[in-house]
Amino acid sequence: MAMKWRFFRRLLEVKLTIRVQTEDFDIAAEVLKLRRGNPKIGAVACFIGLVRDINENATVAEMTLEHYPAMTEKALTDIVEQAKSRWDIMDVSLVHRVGTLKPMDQIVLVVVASSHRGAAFAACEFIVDYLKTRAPFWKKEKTDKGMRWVEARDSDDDAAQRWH
Amino acid sequence: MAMKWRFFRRLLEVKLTIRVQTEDFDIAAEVLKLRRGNPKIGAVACFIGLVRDINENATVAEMTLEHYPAMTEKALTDIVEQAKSRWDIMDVSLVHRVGTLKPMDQIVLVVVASSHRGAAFAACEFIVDYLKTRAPFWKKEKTDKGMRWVEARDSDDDAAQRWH
Amino acid sequence: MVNLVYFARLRETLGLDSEKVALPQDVGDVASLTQWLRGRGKVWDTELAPGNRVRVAVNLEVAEQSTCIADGDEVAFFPPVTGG
Amino acid sequence: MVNLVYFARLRETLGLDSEKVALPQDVGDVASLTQWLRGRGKVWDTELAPGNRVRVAVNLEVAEQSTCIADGDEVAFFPPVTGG
Repeated sequence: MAMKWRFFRRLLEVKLTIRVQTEDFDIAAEVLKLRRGNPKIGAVACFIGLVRDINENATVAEMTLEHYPAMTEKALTDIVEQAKSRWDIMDVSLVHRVGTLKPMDQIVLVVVASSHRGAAFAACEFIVDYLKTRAPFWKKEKTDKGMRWVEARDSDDDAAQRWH
Repeated sequence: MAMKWRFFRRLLEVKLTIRVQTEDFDIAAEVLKLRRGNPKIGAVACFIGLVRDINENATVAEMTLEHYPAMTEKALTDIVEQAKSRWDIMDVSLVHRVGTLKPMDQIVLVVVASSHRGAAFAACEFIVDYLKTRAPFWKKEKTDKGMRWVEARDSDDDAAQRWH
Repeated sequence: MVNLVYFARLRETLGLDSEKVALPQDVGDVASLTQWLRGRGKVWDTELAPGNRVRVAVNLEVAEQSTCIADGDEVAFFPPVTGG
Repeated sequence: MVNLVYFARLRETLGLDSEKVALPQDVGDVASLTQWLRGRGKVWDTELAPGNRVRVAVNLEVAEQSTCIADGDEVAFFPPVTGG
């Protein structure tokens, strides 16, 4: 899965960048791309998800992320459209890695820019919660107990539910 | 005010970095410093505050930030200690600039690392809300209508209040 | 013909990542398609059993048991997602 | 002696960033210190008036009107903060 896959889209006035890639990403470059030239942005909220070395009581040596490419664009765009309809946000950037990753590697980045911090924080957390329950990605871990697919956690569903 | 002022402190097991400086900061470097070598971190939430070119209906050409140095360390440490007592967070990094800044310049960075995203988001937003109402920083704007001190907004107090 | 795709644990246990099938007359929604696939027996019956939290998407949208399926659709079967 | 420090708009309008003062006998808390400083008249009276949302910190901690002030303390006067 050595693909690099990306698309850009304008949702009304929101600039949306979504990329799914095997390569690592540079937080500062992503934030800069988002906010460059826009002096209306007063707040940027970011989330970075990382591979931990322990999960569900097993030591994780590496993890492989698989996704459903055709559905990913649609799922992520829907999530961002929902965020956009709820909060006054300007730009969103979302980068998700696939392929094989090791502990401490970056998995996902969500960046939301807005005039004010309340909207930036809320939309960023909303997108991450929905991403974890709606976007078609799956993790498989190589642990000291063998290979295993990561099980979805009910706490993720609960986190997404609270936005209803 | 060409000072660069910093301190590091360990609050129980939380690693806390606080810097007040005239220089700009590099988000990626700050995040990397925070999480380097710690495979227990699964989530990093960040906030970046930026200078906007319009505030309260006036065009802002530049802004000057003043602070009360002796109190800043204490105020910021208190804020982070409170966050630490409420959420299971691992590391916090807080960089606040002082001196003269222009629209699109970075003002403040708050980075919170945790095992899980809920704690990282909540603590990051809590710290930003409290920073805005408790830390002794003041902004003076040079606008098309002249120089003026920025007035505190009630919405900031409201944002801080909801954490009670 | 309908395009069926399988992901993650389901892809591995079923030993298949996609297939094109002609639907029988009486298969018109997610529930009846699932029932029909379970009729293949063995891992199909086990993996697609109701207790197994299998998720279904029809034409890239998350579907319910009652979601209709027609010729030309793409139907995906997968476990609850675990990205992010 | 007590160290008084002023910030932001207050520093500018009062024309002073710090001063050391000997407190009169009857000045023992934030309220009486403020009252005493207002007695200097002019901008002091205007700037430190109750409607003006002046914040006070004693020894680097946000203080109330009733917070005690003793010899050797540092008392800061400033407008509501606007950082971040």
